[in-house]
Amino acid sequence: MQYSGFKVFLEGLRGNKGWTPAWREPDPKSEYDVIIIGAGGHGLSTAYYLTKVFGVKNVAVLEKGWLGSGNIGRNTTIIRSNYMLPGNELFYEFSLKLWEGLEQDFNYNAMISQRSILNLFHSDSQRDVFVRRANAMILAGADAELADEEQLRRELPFLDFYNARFPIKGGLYQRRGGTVRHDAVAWGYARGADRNGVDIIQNCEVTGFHIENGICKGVQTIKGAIGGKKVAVCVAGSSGRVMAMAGMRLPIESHVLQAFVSEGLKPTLPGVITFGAGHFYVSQSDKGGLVFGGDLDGYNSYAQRGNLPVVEDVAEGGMAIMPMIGRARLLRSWGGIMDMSMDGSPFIDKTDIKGLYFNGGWCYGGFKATPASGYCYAHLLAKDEPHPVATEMRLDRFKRGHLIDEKGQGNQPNLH
Amino acid sequence: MIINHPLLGPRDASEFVYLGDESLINRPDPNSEDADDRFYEYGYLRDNPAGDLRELWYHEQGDRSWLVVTRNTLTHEITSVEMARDVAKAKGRDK
Amino acid sequence: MSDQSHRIAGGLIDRSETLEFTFNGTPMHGYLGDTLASALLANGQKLVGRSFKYHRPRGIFSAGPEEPNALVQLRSGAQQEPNTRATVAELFDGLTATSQNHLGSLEFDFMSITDLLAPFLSTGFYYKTFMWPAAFWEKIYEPIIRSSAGLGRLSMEADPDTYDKGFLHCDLLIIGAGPSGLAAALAAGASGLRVILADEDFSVGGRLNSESYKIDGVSGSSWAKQALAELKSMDKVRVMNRTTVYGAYDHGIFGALERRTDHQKTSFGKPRQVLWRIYSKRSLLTTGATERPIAFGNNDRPGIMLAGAVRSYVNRFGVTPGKQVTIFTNNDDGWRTATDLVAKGVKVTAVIDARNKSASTPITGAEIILGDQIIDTAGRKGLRSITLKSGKVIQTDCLAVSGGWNPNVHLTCHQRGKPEWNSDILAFVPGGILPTGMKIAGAANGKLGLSTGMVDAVAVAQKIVQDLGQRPASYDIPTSEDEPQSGGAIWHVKDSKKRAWVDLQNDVTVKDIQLSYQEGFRSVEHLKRYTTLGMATDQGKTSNIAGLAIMAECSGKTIPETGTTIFRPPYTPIPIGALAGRARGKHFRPYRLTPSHKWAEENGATFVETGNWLRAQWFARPGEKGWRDSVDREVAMTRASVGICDVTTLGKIDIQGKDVAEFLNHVYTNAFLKLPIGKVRYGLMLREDGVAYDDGTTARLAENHFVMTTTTANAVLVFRRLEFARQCLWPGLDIHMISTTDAWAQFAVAGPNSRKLLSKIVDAPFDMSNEAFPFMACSELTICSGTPARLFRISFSGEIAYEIAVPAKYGNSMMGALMTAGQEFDAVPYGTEALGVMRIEKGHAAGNELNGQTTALNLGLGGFISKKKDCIGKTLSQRPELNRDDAIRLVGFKPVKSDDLLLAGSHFITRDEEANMANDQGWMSSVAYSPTLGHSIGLGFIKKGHQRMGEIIRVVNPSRGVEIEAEIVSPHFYDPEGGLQRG
Amino acid sequence: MGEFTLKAEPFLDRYERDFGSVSIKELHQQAIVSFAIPNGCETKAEKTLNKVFGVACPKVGNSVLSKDGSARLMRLGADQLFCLLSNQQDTHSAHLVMNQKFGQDIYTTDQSDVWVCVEVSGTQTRKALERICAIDLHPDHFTIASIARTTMEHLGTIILRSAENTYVLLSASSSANSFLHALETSVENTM
Repeated sequence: MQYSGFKVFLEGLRGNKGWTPAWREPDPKSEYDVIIIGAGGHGLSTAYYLTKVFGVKNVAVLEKGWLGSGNIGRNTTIIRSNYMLPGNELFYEFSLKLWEGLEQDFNYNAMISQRSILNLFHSDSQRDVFVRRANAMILAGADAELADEEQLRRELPFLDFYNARFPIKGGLYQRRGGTVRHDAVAWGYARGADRNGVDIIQNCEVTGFHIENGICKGVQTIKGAIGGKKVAVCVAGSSGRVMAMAGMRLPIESHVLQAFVSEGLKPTLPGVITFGAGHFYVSQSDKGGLVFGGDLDGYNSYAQRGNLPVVEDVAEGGMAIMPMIGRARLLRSWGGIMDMSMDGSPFIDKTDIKGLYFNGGWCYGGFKATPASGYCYAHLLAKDEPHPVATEMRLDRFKRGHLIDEKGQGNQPNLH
Repeated sequence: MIINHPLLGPRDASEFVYLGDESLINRPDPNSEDADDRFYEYGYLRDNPAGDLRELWYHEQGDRSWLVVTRNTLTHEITSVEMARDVAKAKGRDK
Repeated sequence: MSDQSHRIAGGLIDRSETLEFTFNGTPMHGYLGDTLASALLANGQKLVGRSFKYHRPRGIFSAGPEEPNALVQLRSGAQQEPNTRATVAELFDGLTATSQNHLGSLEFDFMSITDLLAPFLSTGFYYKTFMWPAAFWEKIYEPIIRSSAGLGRLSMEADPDTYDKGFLHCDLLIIGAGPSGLAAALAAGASGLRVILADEDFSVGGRLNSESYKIDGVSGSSWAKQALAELKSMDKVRVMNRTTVYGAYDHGIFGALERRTDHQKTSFGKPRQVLWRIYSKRSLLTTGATERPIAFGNNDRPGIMLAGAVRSYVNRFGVTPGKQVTIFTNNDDGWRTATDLVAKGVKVTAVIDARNKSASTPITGAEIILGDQIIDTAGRKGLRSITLKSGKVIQTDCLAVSGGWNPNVHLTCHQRGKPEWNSDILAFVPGGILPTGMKIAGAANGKLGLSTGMVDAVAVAQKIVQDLGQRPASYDIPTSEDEPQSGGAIWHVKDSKKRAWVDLQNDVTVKDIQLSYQEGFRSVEHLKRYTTLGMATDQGKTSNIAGLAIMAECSGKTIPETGTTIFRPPYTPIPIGALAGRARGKHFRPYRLTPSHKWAEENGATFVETGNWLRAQWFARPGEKGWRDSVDREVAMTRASVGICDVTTLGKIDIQGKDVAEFLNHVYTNAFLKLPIGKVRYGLMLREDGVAYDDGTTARLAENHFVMTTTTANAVLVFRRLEFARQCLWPGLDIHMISTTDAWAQFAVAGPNSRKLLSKIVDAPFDMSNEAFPFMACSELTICSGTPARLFRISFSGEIAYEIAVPAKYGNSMMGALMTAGQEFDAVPYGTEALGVMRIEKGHAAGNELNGQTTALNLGLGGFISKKKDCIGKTLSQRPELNRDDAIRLVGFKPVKSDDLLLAGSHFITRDEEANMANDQGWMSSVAYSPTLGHSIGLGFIKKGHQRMGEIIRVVNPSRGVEIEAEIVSPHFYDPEGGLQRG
Repeated sequence: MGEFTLKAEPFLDRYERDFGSVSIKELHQQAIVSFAIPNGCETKAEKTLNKVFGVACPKVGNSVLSKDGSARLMRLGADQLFCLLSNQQDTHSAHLVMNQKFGQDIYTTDQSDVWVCVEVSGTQTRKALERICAIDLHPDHFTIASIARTTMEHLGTIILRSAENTYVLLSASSSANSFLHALETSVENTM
């Protein structure tokens, strides 16, 4: 079924009786060409591009819970490509370009809103780093704009320019950055993949891999064994747990990142704003809630919830730059599990086990990568070679000493 | 969270700084033949268990001791807290 | 007052205190003890707001925190507080409230057009349209959606109120001071526990204040008053009203918000709210239960309320929400509303029980209708009539609806505990993983009767006393009775053809849930996300279960099979200002001041934030036009004669022990084993991953006594890492460290005349000569007639230079003394800018170079990694890709055209190559205008830089739209041989 | 010689203020010396301390006054103690005196100027400190002479209960003003 304004109108006249399920609820077949583990954003977009772009036909996505239940369903919805290092920037810019045509491509309004992202800076040396970044972005074909304090005073008069502990000296804009209705991304990809014939099998937890002589031939699930010529793990947040079933240790730790939303408010913020001297970033959803977050709780966790010190730290950061939110109320807080990698950058790679592929380590930046991650993973699965923008996202890079460390924090995952 | 410090009693976790897996105590012998591989594994690969994890916390806003805390990563329940120095000695690192 | 059309006799309000307030500008009156909601109802104000999506007229629905409809903007100006639930806002004299979410007036909201378009705005419609043309989303569709969505408005001004935080500790935290909570507190308090009893309401008692219960022969509210008095007499019990326990965190820690001045017109300069972190050994949840409605056609009209809320208004506030009240129930509890109304002399038009069951008490004057259901209602801005399935139409202005009661399990879910279905009470009760130490009692635990609840609470409290190793004191449980509770499983009226609301605030109807099922959004989480059910400011306190039940109906499964939804913190919304507390404005983080701060202030310094430090950036002199003038002068005068800079911010670590030298050999890349006493050595530290981390100097003051300096930024981090190395990696070594950063005021005294200057202040017989105290010497000494000091001959500027340290208390005086002593040499104070210029002229790496991404090789410090020994980071620094031929190297840059200014953050492109990422050769990390050389200079990293000396490259800065050419030169612009500093 | 002399300036300019039921006062003549016990020398060090101060070495989290009452020994960690000496004209020579007494039995470091030292006293003190101190200061729990090193308003702080309603607080001297502000605010907010 093709969605359109006309269709909405027609269905309205007919009492909305004609809408059909957005996806099927198939039983698993005994064998697939590609089995994708994890119906999160990345898994679903992988399935979508695998079938749409790379012509692979017989594909299943296995999901432990409900589709979209991973971090695609619990993030702060920001898209951007304001990276600095070659191994990242081309990839994220590719992703941003895919976002730009996505809704028309998969016929679903994911409310992709390029309302800009602004990183504030508060010192000369921080400005220098942002200039370096802005230039890297432009060299990679992305957009970047440096704003000085005066411009920001005009554009964002509610920021604290008067009494700030760390004065706002300017900011780096990426006007093409913005936000997306995150659940709709999962649903759009799921619906698109389903229409391309992909079996999305929910409530089908994988309990083991079928590995013979170093070759992966399928998976065991709670719904029985399923054969697969290629098995593609795509379970960021649970990567450690799943890959342990294949006997692999990863350069990844699982950490909890909390996110927050306020009560609904009339339009308050134009775009995404991040604080440079503390941990706070914020945007406003179309429903009116301020969606915000900050730093990781800092300790390894699979608990999908955090603790008070970070809640308070985030609120302090918010009040430090925009004290007009003092009377807005926090409505809900929740936690997601992040695959924190050893240099803050992800992996899209084959493994030492033939037929077993790995996609993970997205830290807290996985959402914006959803289209490119799926596209590049599909490329790797279909052609057995990395997509040109994802050549650096290899598992062996630490052994070789090729680090993609945007923050310069080294091999301590909770600092990225 | 509250960490029950072996010497100081229960303290709020916000007084502490987190590092990671206790295995970081096991710095490899730089003179071993496979030192490159061992340092790579030491520096980069983690068990990352969903369950009990022995992990390092530093009591920065306290007595400056490093602790080995056994904590469940699914429930956050803490079942034991030891002085990391004692753990390191028990591993023979003072030799 | 006579103008309160719906005020009736009785209640717990104080009629001697009249409070004036306005709603949408209309003056009204209420009494002390009213909420805004009860006062609005007393004044006959039925219409109070508009719904989120369809802008439907809405009235007050509940009498508590579960309120979905009556959200108002409280106060005005910068204090405007959007989305305030009128049902919990305490009335005060001078309160102003306005309704929200309408275009035009509350009565005539232009946006209510959306209600007419409802057939086309079914659940999820926005995912299916607004896609063409693509560019219209940001420009047209989204702005319209955004301005019609949202609820209240922020003032956009800084919140003028202050907030505070605090810490409390207790053996037992009891959450909810209703009958169960009070009884539990009395029992635990009598046993000597440290108890905190917290309740969100301003008067304790919970439902006791709203019901006509009797306890120990007196009214429930009187008993609550007595209990409160008794608790207040116990010195280990703390009763906190107006305090919402909003979150259950790990290990017995709870977040609680105490509203201190929200019930006053002004805060009188005190914190408006206090955010408490409560550390409890045990907690007891006695949060009672929340009533749920039944969905039927047009069930959202002003005047349709929860039955228990109607009792609250009548019994507690002396207000009747209607003059002709009808009751619609599926359970026994609903009948009590009728009884209470009749007792207060309010006309009950009819009681409709969806079951074929009548209560035992006769309801005077009311028509009793059994086995019938409401299918529609009329009255756009206030209920006028209801229509039953039987076709009967009843004129009524208030409909009290009871669909049964849900235990308040909110806090039990905060650690992702999943409530369990209890088919006896047809509701979810706490289950799964509960927060550490938490027990639940009374109605919150599904023990819905008054007496049963209190007995349960006391038993649980006494068990907790025992668990904590104390002996429970005897406590006589007060006498009360259980009210009848049985009910039927009726969630919505199936025969309604009209839209029936499940989530009132977000406008989610029964049909929306059915459509969600039809479209495949069948898991509870899909339902929530697709329809927005339960996502409003009430977190679905009155709607989640009905939503679940309707989904279960669609799928033919049971409710527990369909799933549960869990609540997330906070229990009720918490102001962001309160979560931030005092940490805002200038007090966001503490300031660290250097010892000579006062002197610098008095001498025209401009200060700069450096981490938490505030440092002098430059010292402007009269006539200087801009900062460059000052900085150029400071550099020139230092290089010409002598300059003084407060460098206290560098980290200082006092290290003592028998094995310090060996330890330093482990943590520094270069050798320290044989550092002689009285000498300083530069040292480089790596992270274990082989990347450069920090640099500084370490001085050996005695055989077993060393002093290390670190960079300002890494002082704390280096200390932490050293402690790790000491305790975890080499626990056998005898090393003891303590930070002395704040102990010593340290000054760089640099320039050709630095020795002469210092010679004037050191006490005899200290010998300052180059022979006695050469480059890289250090010593303890006294200066200025006996003040202890430390002197290091180290140079960051390239000049003959010293760093001299005195105890911090002397720092301010020391700066003055140095300047006085330096007068004859025209000594100049210099700030961080001049410091930076001189270090760039000298080619020293600093924070912009030691950025955590660069190796010793990149920095040109490869030679500092000793080949003879191991150190932290050495093995991994040898990985092949960190040592590629084309690795970046730190070099100097100077503009080809000497007037050109280099800019930090520029990238390097080889001449004749296109400027793109593939051709990116590196970046400029630090730049300065060198007054010494008379042109701009820069340090930067470029591939194979060390082999490209003399090459002209493109320095591109597309973000600024500029590009210049520069020559690659040695990073050591000034005195490259280093002879000066040794002189 | 003698042309220049330096003046010690207390970090809070000898601040002293009475708020009614709470008063705050800078103790500006406090010498502070840290002691570190060499590895494996605990017994020897404790003996030395006993000899010099005439009292047994306190347990971690506790303090003790020397026999003559002139010094307070605070045990901050397994191998670390602070010694507080009140009313010192010259706060910087105390550690040299100690050093001579201890030799290599105990390592000493002058900490006098690392810390600003503030006494908060009065009946409402605990109520004020409740706003910034996460440590349970209930009198049954934090008995007289108890110490704790913790954090208050983002600042590392050592708290000592020196008498029934009197607490001595040590925090970094460079941030003394911010620390005082935190204390004053706590008192004002609870008045």
